Amino acid sequence: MTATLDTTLSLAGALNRALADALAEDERVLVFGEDVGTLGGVFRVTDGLAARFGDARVFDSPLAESGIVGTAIGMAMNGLRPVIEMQFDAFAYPAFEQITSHLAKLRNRTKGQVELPVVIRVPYGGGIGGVEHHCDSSEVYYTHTAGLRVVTPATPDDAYTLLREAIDSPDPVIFLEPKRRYWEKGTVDPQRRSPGLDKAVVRREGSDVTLISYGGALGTTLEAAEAAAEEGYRAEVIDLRSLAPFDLETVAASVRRTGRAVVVHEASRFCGYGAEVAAQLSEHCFHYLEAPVLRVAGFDIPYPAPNLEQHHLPGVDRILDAIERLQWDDAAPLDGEK
Amino acid sequence: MTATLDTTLSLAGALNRALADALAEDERVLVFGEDVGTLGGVFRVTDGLAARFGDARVFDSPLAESGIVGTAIGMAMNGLRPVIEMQFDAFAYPAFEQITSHLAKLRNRTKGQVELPVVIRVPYGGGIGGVEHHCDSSEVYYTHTAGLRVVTPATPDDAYTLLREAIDSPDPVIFLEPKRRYWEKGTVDPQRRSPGLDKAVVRREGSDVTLISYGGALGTTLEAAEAAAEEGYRAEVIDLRSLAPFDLETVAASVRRTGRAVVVHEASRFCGYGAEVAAQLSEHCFHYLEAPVLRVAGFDIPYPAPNLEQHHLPGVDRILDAIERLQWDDAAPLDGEK
Amino acid sequence: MTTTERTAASCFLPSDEPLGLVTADGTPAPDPALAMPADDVLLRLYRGMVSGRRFDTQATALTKQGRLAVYPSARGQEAAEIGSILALRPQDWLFPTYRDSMAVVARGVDPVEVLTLLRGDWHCGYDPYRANVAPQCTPLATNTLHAVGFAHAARVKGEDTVSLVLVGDGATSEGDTHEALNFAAVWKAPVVFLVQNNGYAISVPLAKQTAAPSLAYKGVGYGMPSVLVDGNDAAAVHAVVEQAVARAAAGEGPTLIEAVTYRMESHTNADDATRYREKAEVEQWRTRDPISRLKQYLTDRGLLDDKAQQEIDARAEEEAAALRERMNVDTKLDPADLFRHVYAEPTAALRQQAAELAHESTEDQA
Amino acid sequence: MTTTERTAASCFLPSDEPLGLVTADGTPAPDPALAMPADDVLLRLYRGMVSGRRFDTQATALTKQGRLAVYPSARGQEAAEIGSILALRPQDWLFPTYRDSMAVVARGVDPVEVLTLLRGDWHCGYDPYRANVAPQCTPLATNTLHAVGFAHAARVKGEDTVSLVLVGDGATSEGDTHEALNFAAVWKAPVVFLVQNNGYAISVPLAKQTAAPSLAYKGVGYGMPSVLVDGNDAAAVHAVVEQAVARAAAGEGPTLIEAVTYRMESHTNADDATRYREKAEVEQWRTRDPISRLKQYLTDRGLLDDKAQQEIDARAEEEAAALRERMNVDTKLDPADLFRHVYAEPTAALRQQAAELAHESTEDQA
Ligand SMILES: Cc1ncc(C[n+]2csc(CCOP(=O)(O)OP(=O)(O)O)c2C)c(N)n1
Ligand SMILES: Cc1ncc(C[n+]2csc(CCOP(=O)(O)OP(=O)(O)O)c2C)c(N)n1
Ligand SMILES: [Mg+2]
Ligand SMILES: [Mg+2]
Repeated sequence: MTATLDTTLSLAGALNRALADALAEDERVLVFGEDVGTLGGVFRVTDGLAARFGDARVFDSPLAESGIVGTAIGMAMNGLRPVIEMQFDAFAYPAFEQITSHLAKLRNRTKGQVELPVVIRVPYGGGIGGVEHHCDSSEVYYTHTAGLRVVTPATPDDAYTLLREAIDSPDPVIFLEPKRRYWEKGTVDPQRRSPGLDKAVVRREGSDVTLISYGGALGTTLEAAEAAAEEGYRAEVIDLRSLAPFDLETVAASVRRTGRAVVVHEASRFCGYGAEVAAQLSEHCFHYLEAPVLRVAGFDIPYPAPNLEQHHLPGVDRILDAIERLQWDDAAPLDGEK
Repeated sequence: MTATLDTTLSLAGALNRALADALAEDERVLVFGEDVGTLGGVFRVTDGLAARFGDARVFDSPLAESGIVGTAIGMAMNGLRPVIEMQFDAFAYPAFEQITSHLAKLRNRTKGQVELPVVIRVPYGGGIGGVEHHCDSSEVYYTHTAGLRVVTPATPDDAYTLLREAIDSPDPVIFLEPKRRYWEKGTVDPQRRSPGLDKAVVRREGSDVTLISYGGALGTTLEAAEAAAEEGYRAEVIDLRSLAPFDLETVAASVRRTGRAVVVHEASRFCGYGAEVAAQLSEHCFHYLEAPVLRVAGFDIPYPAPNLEQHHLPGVDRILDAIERLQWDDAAPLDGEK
Repeated sequence: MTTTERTAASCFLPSDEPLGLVTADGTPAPDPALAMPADDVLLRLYRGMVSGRRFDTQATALTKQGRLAVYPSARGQEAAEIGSILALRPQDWLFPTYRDSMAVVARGVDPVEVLTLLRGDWHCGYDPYRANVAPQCTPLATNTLHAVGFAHAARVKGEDTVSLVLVGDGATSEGDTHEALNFAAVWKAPVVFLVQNNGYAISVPLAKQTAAPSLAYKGVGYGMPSVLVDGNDAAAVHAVVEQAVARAAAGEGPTLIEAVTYRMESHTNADDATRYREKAEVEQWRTRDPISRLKQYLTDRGLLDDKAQQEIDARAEEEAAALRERMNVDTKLDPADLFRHVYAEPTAALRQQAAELAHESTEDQA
Repeated sequence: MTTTERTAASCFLPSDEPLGLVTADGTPAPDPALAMPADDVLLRLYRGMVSGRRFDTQATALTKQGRLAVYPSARGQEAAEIGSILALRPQDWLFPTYRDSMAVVARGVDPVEVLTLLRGDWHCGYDPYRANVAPQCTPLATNTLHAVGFAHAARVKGEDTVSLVLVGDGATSEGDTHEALNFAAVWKAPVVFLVQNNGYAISVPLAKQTAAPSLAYKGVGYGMPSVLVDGNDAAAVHAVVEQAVARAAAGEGPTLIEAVTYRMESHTNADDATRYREKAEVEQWRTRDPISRLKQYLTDRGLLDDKAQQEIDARAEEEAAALRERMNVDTKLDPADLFRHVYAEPTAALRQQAAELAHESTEDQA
C-alpha cells in the first residue's frame, strides 16, 4: 500500500511512512534496534510498524550498538536490507569499529563481491533541550570514512524521499535525522522524483551570497536569509542533503555566481564539515571569491547543557554577522584584524 | 636516571626512553595495553620497561580496547597517569565511545573537578606494507572531538619531547606515532626545552611557498622541498606537531610571507585534517594568498593493500605537482579548469 | 597477574532463587549464608528508603513544574539503591547511572547539586571528590570500566578503597560490561558490580535482553562469585553488598550481584510505560514493595512505632520541602563557562570563541 | 523472542575436563556423550590435517622468500581447523580469522586466492559466496557478530544455514564476543562459536586473559550450552561441532565450544615467541600433536598403512608444489581498482582522483 499524494506529515511521520512503504514493498527490508519494536522508538519514528509487519521484521534487539551494527552487517551479507536505529548520536559510538572497519569497507575488501545495503538511522544534533550525550553532531566521523554515504534530510518531504532512496541504495548509508526538526510539518509526496540521493538543492535563490547548510541548521539558515533580505542581502540557500558525497557542482555553481559563501552547521567548527566545504570552495572557486568562505558553527566544546545550548547553536544573528563580515565594501580585510 | 645529552636514537627508541624517564621520575605513571609488558610491544616501544619497573607499573591487560581506555579513565580519576597503547590505529575504534564520551568530556562535565591525564599512544598511518586495518590515519576522528589534545612527532627528538610533555599534560592526549618513521634515527637531547606541546615548528625556511605537514608525511614533504629547490622553488616546511590545538599563528605567519600553501597528509582528503588547515588559511590569510591552498592527501578510499599503497600515499612527485599548480605565472586559474 | 586454575563452577554460581531476609509481607526469612543487619542499620535503611522515595516523588513533581527537564524515577528500587549505599564505607566510591539520583543523595551529595544535570544547568553538578561519587553516567555500561580502573588504582597506591558500580539489566548487554567484569576478575580489583534488574530497558523486557536463567550467571564466565538477591529486600541487599565489599577490601576480588527489582514508574517522565507493559504486572510488584515490607518487619519486631514513623515521614517531608524551595529559583548561568573547562587552559581558539560570544551578548544588550 | 525460564545452570556448563575420543598417544577413549566419527570421516580428517600442515609450512616458507608479507601459522591447531570445517554441511557458512587460512583452504577456497591478502595484493582474494566463507577477519571478535546476523537472516528467510565462527582465546575478551553470544542466545540463532584457545594472544598467556576455569564457562551467562573439547583431538572436535551444527539446524540455538590447543609457532613469522614463553612448554605440547595421535589411532585400527600414508604425503606435497609455483609469479595490479569498489558506482570525486592517478602514471612512463 503506497501513501496517497501530498500528505501533510511531520518529519518523524514522513520517516515512519517511508519505513512502512519500504517494508511493504520489499520483503528484504527489516527494522531493528533499541525500543523500535513495541514502543515504536523513543521518537515514535517506528510507531506501529511492529504491529503491522510483525516482530520478525520489526523488533527490539538486545541493548548493544556494536551488536546491532555487526549483526546488520551479517544480515546484509545474507541478502537482507536492515534499517537499524542508534537511539541517539553519541550512542552510535560503541559501534564505531563495526561501522568504520566493516560496514564502510567490506565492499572494497571483497572487490565488490559483498554488498552491504544497511541504513543506520541516527537521530542527531541538539536544539531539543537534551542532556549530555544526546545532542552530538557526529557527521564528520562518518563523512571522513570512505565507503559510507552520509545524508540528512531537513524537510519532511526529503525525509521520506531520502530514506526510501537510502534503503534502496546498494551502499551503506548513515542517515542523520535532525531531532529538532522531527515535529515540523510539511507536505510529503511519496511519488515525487528526487533529485538523487547525492544531490544538493537550492532552497532559496539569491545573488549576493550563498548560504550552505543541512539538517537541523537549514531552518535557521533560511530564517537568516529572510532576515538578511530585510537588510538588503539577497542570500541563496543550499541544502546539501548529501554530506558524502559532497555535491560540489551545485554548490560551486552558486558560489561562482554570488562570490561569497557562508557554511552553517551545528557541529563544532574545528575539523567540522564546514572545513571541507570551505576548502573545496577556496580551491575550486578561488578567483570568484570576493571574501573568504566563513563558517558559522558550534564552538569547539563538548555539547553544552540544555540551558546553555542557545549560546552554542548557530542562530540567525550569528549568520547575519557572518554575512556582514563578507567584505562588502572596501572595509579592512578580515585577516588583517587578527 | 635521566638520559645523557645528545644520544642517537630511532624514533621508537626515543619513545622508549621517554617512557622510561617518565616512569622513573613520576610514581603515578603506569603503562599498560596489549603485549606492552613481557613482549615490549609489537614495535618494541615498551621494550624492557616491564623488567625494569615491574609488572605492577608496566603490564599486559586483557585484550579489549574499550576496557583499556575505560579503566585508564578510572585510574586517572584516582590520581594515576596511565600511558596506554592501542596496538594499531584501527584497533582504537572499539574504544571510540570511551574516548569521545568520557575521556574528552569528563573535565568539562565536572566543571574542571575531574582531570584525566591519560596518554593514548596510537601507532598510526601506512607506509610499512601492513595489511588492512593496520594503516589508518585516524587523526580527524580525534581532532574533531573537543577536549582531546592530538599530537604527532615526526622526528626522534620530538618523539621524546612530545611524549614527555604529553605525559605531563593535565589534558588527555592522543599521541599518534608514525609507524613508518619508527626506525629512523636522529639525535635526541632529553634536556632540550621544547617549543611547547601545542606549537608548530618551521623545519625548513623558504620564501616561495609554505608546505604544511606532520607525522609520517613530514619526511616526504621535506624531500619534496629539497626537490622543489632544484626546480627553483624555495619552500618553507612547517611541522605541525600539534594537530589539536592547531598553531594558526606560526602557520599563518609563514603563509602571509609566502602567499602560497600546500598541506600534505596521508589521511583521506575528504574531511581530512587538511580541510581545516585550508579553511583557516583561506579565512585568515585571504588577501595574502596568490593561489588556493592545495591539499596533497590520501585518496578517498579505504587504505589499500600493501602492493598498492605507493599509489595512495602522497609522494614527492605529487607534492611537486601541487607546488607547480600554484599559479606561478598568469596561467589559467585552477577553478576555471573544472 | 593471576593464574588460571580449574575451580568447580559451583564456586561462582549464584543461588537458584534470589537470596532474601525479609519476605514480601514482612516475615523474617533467615538465611544461613546471610547475616541480618543490626537493628540500627535496619532503621537507617528504612529511613533512607522513605527519604529516597520522597525525594524521587519530589523530583518527578519538579518535571511537571518545568523545573527539571527530565527525571528517571527509581521508585520501587529503593531497597537496591539505599541498601547498597549504606553498605559502603566512607572511603569507598560509587559509580552511579542516571537512574541512581536517590543513591547519590543517600551517599551525601546535596540533592540540588545532584539535580543540576537534569535541570539542564550543567553536566554534573557536584564535586565527585567530596562524597566519592563519580558523575552519574548516561552512556550505558561505560561506568563499569571506570569503577574497575579506579579500584585497581587504589590497590596500586596501597589504598583501601572499594568501587561499587550500579548498572541496569539492559546495560549488561553492552560490551563494556563484559570487558569490565573480565578486567576486574583478572586484576582481582576491589569492585562490586550491582546489576539492578528492574525488568526493563526502557520498553524492552528482560526476556529480550538475555536467555540466561539469571544475569548473575554471567559471573561464572569470568571466574567471579555471583550473587542473586531479592532487590526489594533492603536487609538482604545490604548484607550481600556488605559481604562483597568486605571480600573486595580483603583482596579477594570482585563480586557480581544481581538485585531483582522493578521499575514502578515509566522509564522517565517523558516515557509512557502503558505502551509496553500490563497494569497487572505493575500491580503484582506493588505487593512486593520494599518499604512496606521493611516497615512491617520493623513494626513486628517493635523497632518502629507510630511516633518514630511520624518523625521519619516528617523529616522526609522537610527534605522535600527544602529541595522544592531551593529548586524553585531561577539560576543564572555564565556562558563564559562554556569555554573554561574544555582543557586545563583554554586554547587560543577557545579564547577567541569566548570573546566572540561575549561580544554578541554585549550587542544583544545594546 | 524467547522467554526466560529458570533452568539449572548445569544444563549450560561444559564438562570439567575437555572432551576427547583419542588420547595424546593415539589410544581410543570412548565417551558416551560423543560418537566416534565414521572411518571414512576419520581418514578425511587425517588427510585434511596432513594437507593443512603442509600448506601451513609452505606459507611460512613463502614469507622467507618474500612472496608473502606476513603469515600467521596455525601449526598445532590442525585438529581444530580441519575437524570443525569437515563437520560443516555445504550450505553452512564459515566466519574465519587471519589465523584460519588452513580452514579456509579446507573449505575449498583456492589457496592462492586465500593468500592474496597476505601477499599484499588485495584485502580479500576470494569470492565469499563461492565457498560460503566470509573474508578472513582481522579486527578481533568482530566476525562473531557477522556470523550471528548471517545466521539469523537465514532463519528469517527460511533457509537451513548454520554459521560457524572461529575466534581465538584473546578475542573472547572483546566486547563484541559478548554481544554476539548474547544476541545469538536471545535470537536462538543457528550459530556455532568455536574458540580456539591456543594459549596465547600474541605474547599474552591465557592467565592474563581470564580468571575463569575455562572460556567455555561463559556460555552459562547467556543461557547457551557450552562444550570444552580437546582441541588437538580431531575426532572429538569433529563430533562436537557436528552435534552443535545439528542442534543449530534443528532450531535449538547456538553452542559455545572451547577447543584447547596450542600455537606451536610464533604469532606470525614477524614475531619471536622465545621472548615470552619457555621452550619446555612448547616441547610439552609437541607430545600432544594432533596429527601423530590420529595417525597412531588409524594405524592401530588398521585404517592406515604405509602405502596410504605415502599417498597422503605425496598429495600434500603436490599441493604445496603447485601453490609454490603459482605464488612464484609476479602479479600485476591495476591501480585503477583502488577507486572501483568503494561504492557501487564511483563518486565524482573518486572519478576525478582516478583520473589524477592515471595522469601521474602516464607522466611517469613519459
Ligand atoms: C550506550 C547507550 N545506548 C543507549 C542509550 C539510551 N538508553 C538510555 S537508558 C536505556 C535503557 C537502559 O536500561 P537498563 O540498563 O535496564 O537501565 P534502567 O533504565 O532500567 O535503569 C537506553 C537504551 C544509552 N544511554 N547509552
Ligand atoms: C580489535 C583488535 N585489537 C587488536 C588487534 C591486534 N591483534 C592481532 S592478533 C592479536 C592477538 C589475538 O589473539 P587470539 O584471539 O588468542 O588469537 P590467535 O592469534 O591466538 O589465533 C592482537 C592483539 C586486532 N587485530 N584487533
Ligand atoms: Mg532496567
Ligand atoms: Mg590465541
